[in-house]
Amino acid sequence: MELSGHLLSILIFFPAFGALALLLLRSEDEYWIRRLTFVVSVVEFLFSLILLRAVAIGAPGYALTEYKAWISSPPINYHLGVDGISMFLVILTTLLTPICVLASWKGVDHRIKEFHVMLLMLEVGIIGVFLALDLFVFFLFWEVMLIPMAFLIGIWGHGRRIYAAVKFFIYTMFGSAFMLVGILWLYNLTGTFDLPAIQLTLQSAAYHLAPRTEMLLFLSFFIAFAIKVPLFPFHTWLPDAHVEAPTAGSIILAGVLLKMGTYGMIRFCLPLFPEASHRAAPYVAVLALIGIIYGALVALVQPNLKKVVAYSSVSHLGFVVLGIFTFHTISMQGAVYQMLAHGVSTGALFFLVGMLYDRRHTFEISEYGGLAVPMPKFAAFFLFISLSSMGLPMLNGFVGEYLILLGTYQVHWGWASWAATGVILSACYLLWAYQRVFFGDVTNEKNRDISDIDAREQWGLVVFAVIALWMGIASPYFTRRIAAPVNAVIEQTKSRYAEEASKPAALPQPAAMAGEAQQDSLRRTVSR
Amino acid sequence: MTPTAADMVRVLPEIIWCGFGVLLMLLQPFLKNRQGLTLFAMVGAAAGTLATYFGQMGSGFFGLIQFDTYSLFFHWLLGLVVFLVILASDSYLERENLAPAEFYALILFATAGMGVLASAQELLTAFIGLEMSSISSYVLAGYRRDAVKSSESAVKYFLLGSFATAFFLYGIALVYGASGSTNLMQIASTDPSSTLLRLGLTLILVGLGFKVALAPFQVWTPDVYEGAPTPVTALFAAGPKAATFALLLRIFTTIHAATDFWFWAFWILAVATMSVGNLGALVQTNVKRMLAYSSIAHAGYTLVAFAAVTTMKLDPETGAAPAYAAVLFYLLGYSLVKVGAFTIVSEIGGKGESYQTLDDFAGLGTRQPFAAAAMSLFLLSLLGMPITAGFFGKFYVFKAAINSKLIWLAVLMTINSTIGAYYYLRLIVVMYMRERTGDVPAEAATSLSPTAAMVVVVAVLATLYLGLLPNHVLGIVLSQNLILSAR
Amino acid sequence: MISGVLVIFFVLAALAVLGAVSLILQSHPIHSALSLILVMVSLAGLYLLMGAEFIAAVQIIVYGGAVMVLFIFVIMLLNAGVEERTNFSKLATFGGVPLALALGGIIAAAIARSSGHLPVPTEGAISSTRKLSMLLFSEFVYPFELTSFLILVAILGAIVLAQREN
Amino acid sequence: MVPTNYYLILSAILFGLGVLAFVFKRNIITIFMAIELMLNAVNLAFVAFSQALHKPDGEVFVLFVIVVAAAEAAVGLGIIILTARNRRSLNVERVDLLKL
Amino acid sequence: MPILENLWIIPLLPLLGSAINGLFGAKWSKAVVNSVALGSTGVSFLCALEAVREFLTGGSQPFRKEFFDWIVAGNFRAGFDLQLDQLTVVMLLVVTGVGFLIHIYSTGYMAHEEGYYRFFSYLNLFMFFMLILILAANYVLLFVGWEGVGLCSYLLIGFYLVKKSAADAGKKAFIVNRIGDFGFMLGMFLLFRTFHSLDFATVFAAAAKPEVAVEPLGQFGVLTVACLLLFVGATGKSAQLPLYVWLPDAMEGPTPVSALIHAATMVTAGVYMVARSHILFTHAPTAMYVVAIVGCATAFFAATIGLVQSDIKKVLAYSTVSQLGYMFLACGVGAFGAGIFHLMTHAFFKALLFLSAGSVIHAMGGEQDMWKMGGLSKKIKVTYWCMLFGTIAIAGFPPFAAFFSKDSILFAAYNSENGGKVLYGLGLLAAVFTSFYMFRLIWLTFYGEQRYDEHKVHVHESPGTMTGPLMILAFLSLTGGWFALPALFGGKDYFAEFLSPVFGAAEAGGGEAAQSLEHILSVVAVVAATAGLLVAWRMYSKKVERGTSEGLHKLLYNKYYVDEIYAATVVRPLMWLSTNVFWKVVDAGMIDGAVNGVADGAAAVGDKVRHTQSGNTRSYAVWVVVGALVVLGIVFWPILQPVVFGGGR
Repeated sequence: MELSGHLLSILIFFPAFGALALLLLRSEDEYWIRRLTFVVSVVEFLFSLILLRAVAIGAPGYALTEYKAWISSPPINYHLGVDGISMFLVILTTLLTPICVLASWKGVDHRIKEFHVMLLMLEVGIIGVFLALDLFVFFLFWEVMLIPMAFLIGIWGHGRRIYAAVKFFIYTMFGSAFMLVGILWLYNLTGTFDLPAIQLTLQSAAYHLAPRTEMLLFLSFFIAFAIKVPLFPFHTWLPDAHVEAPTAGSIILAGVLLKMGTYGMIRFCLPLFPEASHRAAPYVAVLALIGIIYGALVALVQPNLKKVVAYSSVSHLGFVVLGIFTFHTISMQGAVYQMLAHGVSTGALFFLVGMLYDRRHTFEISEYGGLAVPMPKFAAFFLFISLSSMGLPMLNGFVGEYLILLGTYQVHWGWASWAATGVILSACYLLWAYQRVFFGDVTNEKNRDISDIDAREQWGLVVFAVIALWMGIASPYFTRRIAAPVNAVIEQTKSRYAEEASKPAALPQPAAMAGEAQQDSLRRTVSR
Repeated sequence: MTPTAADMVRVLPEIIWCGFGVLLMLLQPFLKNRQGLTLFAMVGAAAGTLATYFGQMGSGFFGLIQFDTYSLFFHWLLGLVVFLVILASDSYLERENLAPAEFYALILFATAGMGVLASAQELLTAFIGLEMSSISSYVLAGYRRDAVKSSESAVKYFLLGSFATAFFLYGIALVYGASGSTNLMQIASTDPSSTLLRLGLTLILVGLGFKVALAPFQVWTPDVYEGAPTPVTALFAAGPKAATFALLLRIFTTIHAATDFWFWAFWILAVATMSVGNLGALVQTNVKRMLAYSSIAHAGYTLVAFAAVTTMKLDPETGAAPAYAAVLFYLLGYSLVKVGAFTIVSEIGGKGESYQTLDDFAGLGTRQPFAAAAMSLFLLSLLGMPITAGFFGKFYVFKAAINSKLIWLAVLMTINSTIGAYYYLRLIVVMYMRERTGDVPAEAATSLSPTAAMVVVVAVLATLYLGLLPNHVLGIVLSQNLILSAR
Repeated sequence: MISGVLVIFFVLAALAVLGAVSLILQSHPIHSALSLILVMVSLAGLYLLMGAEFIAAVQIIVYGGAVMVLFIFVIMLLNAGVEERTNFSKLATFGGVPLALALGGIIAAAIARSSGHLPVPTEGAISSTRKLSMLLFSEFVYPFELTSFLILVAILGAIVLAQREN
Repeated sequence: MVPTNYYLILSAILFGLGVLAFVFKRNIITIFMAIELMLNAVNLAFVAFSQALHKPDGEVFVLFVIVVAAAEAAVGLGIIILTARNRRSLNVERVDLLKL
Repeated sequence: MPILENLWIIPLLPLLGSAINGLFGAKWSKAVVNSVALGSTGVSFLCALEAVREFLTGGSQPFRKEFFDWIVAGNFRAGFDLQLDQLTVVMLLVVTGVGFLIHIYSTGYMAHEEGYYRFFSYLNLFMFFMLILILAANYVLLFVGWEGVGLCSYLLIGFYLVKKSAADAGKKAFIVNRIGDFGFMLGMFLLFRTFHSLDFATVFAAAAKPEVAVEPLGQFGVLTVACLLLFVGATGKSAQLPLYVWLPDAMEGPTPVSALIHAATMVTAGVYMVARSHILFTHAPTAMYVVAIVGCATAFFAATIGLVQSDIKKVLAYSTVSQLGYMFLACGVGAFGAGIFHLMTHAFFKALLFLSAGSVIHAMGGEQDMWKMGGLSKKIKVTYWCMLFGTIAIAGFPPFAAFFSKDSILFAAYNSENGGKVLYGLGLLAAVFTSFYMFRLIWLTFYGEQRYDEHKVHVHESPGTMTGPLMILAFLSLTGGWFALPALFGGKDYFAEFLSPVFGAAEAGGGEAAQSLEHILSVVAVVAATAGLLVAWRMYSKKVERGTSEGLHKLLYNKYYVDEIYAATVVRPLMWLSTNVFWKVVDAGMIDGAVNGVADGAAAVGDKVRHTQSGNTRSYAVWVVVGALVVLGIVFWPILQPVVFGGGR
């Protein structure tokens, strides 16, 4: 079918055409600008749903690949492809964009045209990142995506928006510059930028990277991704960026941008540099654990509602990284799932916080209190989303966290135990923040007659809520599609690590369990 | 022995450029209207460039010049740059009411000089070319006679320039002494162990290094660039730099001895230059001056590719081709972007170049969306953002560096480009995210003049073209035996 | 044994260096200019000593004559007085002299230890004016023609710069 | 017969003195003279080499250099006059509007 | 249609009720809301009955059915699988039955409250999760219910939105439960790592294999660790030491909530879970021992606190904690049946007590302090009698329910080896305390002169919707224990027998010799209860006033200051650390400081660089000279090197 031949290109560039169309409109008639953008993004979303049918379940490798020679020397090709992992991330992106339009319906009141153009261009960049199979093309989208994001923060943000925008930009620039070096180095070794080709070369027994080289390459990629995730201690751009960004910016930022980092780890770091990944895993895991606990603790004491959510992202993404670097199929599927879940819940949280801001123009928790009475619907949604974010069973957050922890435990009980404390803490900071905002008497007179959510906001929230619930109950719908690519990644990561791969049981047992022998006998009997 | 017709054709561009220069001087008394002269000058620039079409490859004038793809490329580059600069000057000359004829004539003479540099294969010819471009540059720098800054920039450029020329010349003398000739091909065949040769080449490097503003010879650049009329600055940043780099690379690749002698010099100068450029630009508040510093930094990046040449030459299957390609591509993208950027600066600057500070650019995004957008694109290109010319330029330089195992140089370049990102971004931020403090002065330009707009459009298109479809240009810069003189 | 030629050389060399030094030390531009002329004349002598008569002549006529006259003319025009020995530039004040000397020293040293292997020059003139002109119009015709444009540029530049506001 | 070395060393010394003069003098005109001094040093070297190598082209170069020098002189003095007009001073250290 | 085959109906109905009320109830009249709420629970109760009938007719084999996959990843599968066996039957009937009664009661009690629909929506939601919890056929689904009921308890405790104390209590409950769940999750992970599945059937089958060794006492094998971790979860949910702190505060919620969630059903989930995993526990004596000790300690500890509380609901709350302790004691000594038995009877009489208390509070217009009551026996007769029934029941007088259940627990404890006697002793002491504080409650509330202002509060009996359930529960708490009646006279304990398919051999053996011993012990128990009664009568029958609190009394009155200790040792340090170290120092100071520091450093260097740009041409010339020297240095390095370094040699 002709369409499916270029479906991915269409997915990437359709918003760009939308942006062009916007440019034709006069910047005065915001009425049409908003509606047009909304329509475009919704259509884009519908396009992306085709992927669900196009990507075969359980088939490893990439579907809908597009391959077109672009630059002769060095051979850079416009190579796209989608698999279970990237598919859902793309859909998440296309889903969040229209909601961003809704979210900024009232909040954005100046330079509306530019705003929506930026939004759509951002979508282009992000989708491109997820679909690119050529390292160069990947890098290209990866960089391009920075600009609209920086603009979104810098122009339509709040208070210290410029500082935040520049910080975000420079931080990421720095990381990605190293990635460029890594990419070129890799090209130098393999003679191509094509991801599958490089994998083949590196996997081939004939080819063997020197450990040091591999580690350096791994780091050059990993740092870029770690900054994006953001992994402790590269996370300090995040709170600023989030707090200053407009609602739409925060939604996209937390919802998808952070995932680009973890996606990169799954797609590049692990398969390309198996040994290095394995050697780095303990350190990465420690950073992730620090991130989980540290992020949660800092979130606990933030006086600024948006910062609470921002730091919670640090904590949640820590889970994802942990899940990835345990190289266990359960935990890695959990990690991918958690990416999506976090995208939905945190996106929704920022959406909600944004509504508060639209009404009161402050994020200070102390400014609020007792909102449950004037705005019950809002309170209900906020609670629901918070619960999904703190991983209540039957909601989206739970599945990911649970799988990550479960898988991690199979490999390394200590990591899992530490990570699990994050589950407690997440309840602490979210519930406490919730209580301070919604319960008790209305302390601030300004909140007395604050208006409850209107239809537009309600529908946006309903979408989030339904998805959260659906993801919480029908998780196999996702995991079935995620499983194959994840296992493929794990295979590639293991391939040279036969000995490690063969005996996960040989990993350190809980110190508490004395009587190793007896316990092994038990396992034997059980597995029989 | 007399020069053949073919030789004359090989230097046809220079002849045409000079010829048009002379014609301009003759026409000046009769042809009073500015646009006419502008058009005439542009025709001259274009004609000279197109004349390269007739020349056939090979060395001419008894080996004094070399007409190869390399010089062809640079002739096109120079022609394009000059063409744009002339177009951009039109409105400027009107604003500052300066005499157009001499201005254009000088520009064309300078172009001819640069053309000579690009194709020279013999040091003395190169020297004459260099002097032609330099002397006209000195005059152009001081062209706004009544402006104090302009004359100061002229005198500084002149004194230091001729100072450096003396070094260059002394170097030539010593090389001549060592090898008995000033022809690169013959110099190449002299015993590299000779100290005289070493010394001579070093002094040549000093002289040329000054012209392309390598740290620590960069000191003159900010002052001269800032003081000179902005279109002239655009020319300086693009033309002489490219031409001198052309000569430098030709010497470097032709004379093996130089390759060995200069490698570490390039390595260290590259680091010094880009660091000085970026760090200096970091704290500038005058956009013109900031761009001057940034052009220093870019010279540093280009030098990285030079360093790469050394080791790549040893690589059997690629040879140094990728490194050459990197240099050429980089210079092309860089020059066009710079011309575009300076054009905008000159337009925003308004009468007497009085609005060039960051504050004057504040809120440009709303006042002049087009100018701001174009400027942003240029800045992003300088910053090395994908889908712009600058990105590929940097990309190929990176690639060359890493190909030749200069990882550290690459890393230092990375860090530098991150620093660079900051000040380029700051200007964008100012244009879009800051509102102008105080009201916009009445005489400040409200929109680009049509001619300038044309220049900017061309530059934008070029930037995107090189950023998206570099294949064609790559085909040229990667062509076999790009530099005929190269061994 | 020191030949007469060598004596002449040393005398002229001494004069040249002397002129150069006095160029530096003189505080009035006119005196500096005169010192420079001294240098040039003594160089012309050296050229003669090497048998390059034509160059010597040009040196005297063009350099000593035209150029230096131009200098002095300008000095008069601007009636430049005694130069004020300001020291705004710390670097130049403290670093200038030693560094410059170091540079000159290094170059001189390098040349001294390198150019030993040069062939010892033979007696008499090695280049007649005829030869030079031959070269100029055959092998070096291109740069020669270029110089004509160079001079044109110079004239044009001078006009542009020095003409009074009309 | 005078060895070429002597000439070369002399030229080197003159060149060095030229550099010294350049960094030492304040009066723009004198500084320009320093440049001329350096060029003369170069010429000396050229002639010395051409004599040593029995090749006349060295002397041709000298001619070129002299021409260039003359041209430079014309333009340079023009610029100097211009500056003098604008600044009412020939002290190079007072010509420092453009800085930092 | 056969309900058993569609077991999902039973939990689904309340969920529907909750959803409907939650979404639309706001606009509806109380009557409609009532009909939805009661309808859904009532029907689900009937369905439960039907399901039980079908199950029992179908023989004693546990029924299990997989409905759909919930989580699938790698070799891990957590399905929406429900199962029904004897243990579940008991729980099912208790939950739906008592739950239904309490729904009815609530319609009366909450009649005048704001957010009526919200309350019932939450209540139904709770029913849903509780049913999931007991019907679940694997640990993960059980965990769903586990967390779900926690959520509902959070919502219902904080039902009075504007009351800060309520919100605090709710948050506390949820977080403390989360701490327990932390253990529970790790337990699950360990089980999965060991058995590669979390289905009850698979896990227990594997564990029951004869070759799986019982891990001797004092050894921490896999199973022991797993059981202990699970038990941590249980302590959180069932308010055992040290995580019991949330339950007393939970009394901030409306009284029906306290009755349903914090007495009858949710808090017993821990007991249920331990009993459910009895096969694992029996393989881990160490864990069992810990359970027993914790249970016993809690029973005693909570009872002591109960002695002096003045808030009527607080008394009942601590008594609940104490009774739960009994249940764990039972499980700990292997008498799972007895534990469940007590769970059931406790559900009856504790629900009764709470509801009666609620009725009292209702009558007193919201007053909860017993010292402000007194002499109510004549004013609210029905409530009085019901309360009295409940008291006698909990005190353990025959033939009331608790007599049998508590009796068998103490009996089992007495028989258990290593330290059984001590456990028994403490348990008995706790029994004495129990009857003491309960009768204290009776006297303070219903006898003596009235200590409230006649004109402020006009005491009135509650409506039928409230008294009706009371009477039913009163009846149940009288008869609830009679399943075991025959056992006293050498007959068999029907309850134990009913559960034997589940617990089977796990049940602690009786035997002829035990028969006589059991009689003795039961007599002792009755004596103990009487003692408590007498002391209470002695102290409170005549005119009394609030005792000045000092010394031991003060310590007890302030609950051993446990909350304060937690606050001082855990909460505040953590907050301080997060604020002043992590956030202010590490984040803002070190990391961001470093980042910005680099930036500033660059700027500073840049400033230096630009100051070399002095604008003075002479300096520039010198720079050129310097450059020339540098380049010369670099280029001549190969030549200079020997001169420089070779100089020495």
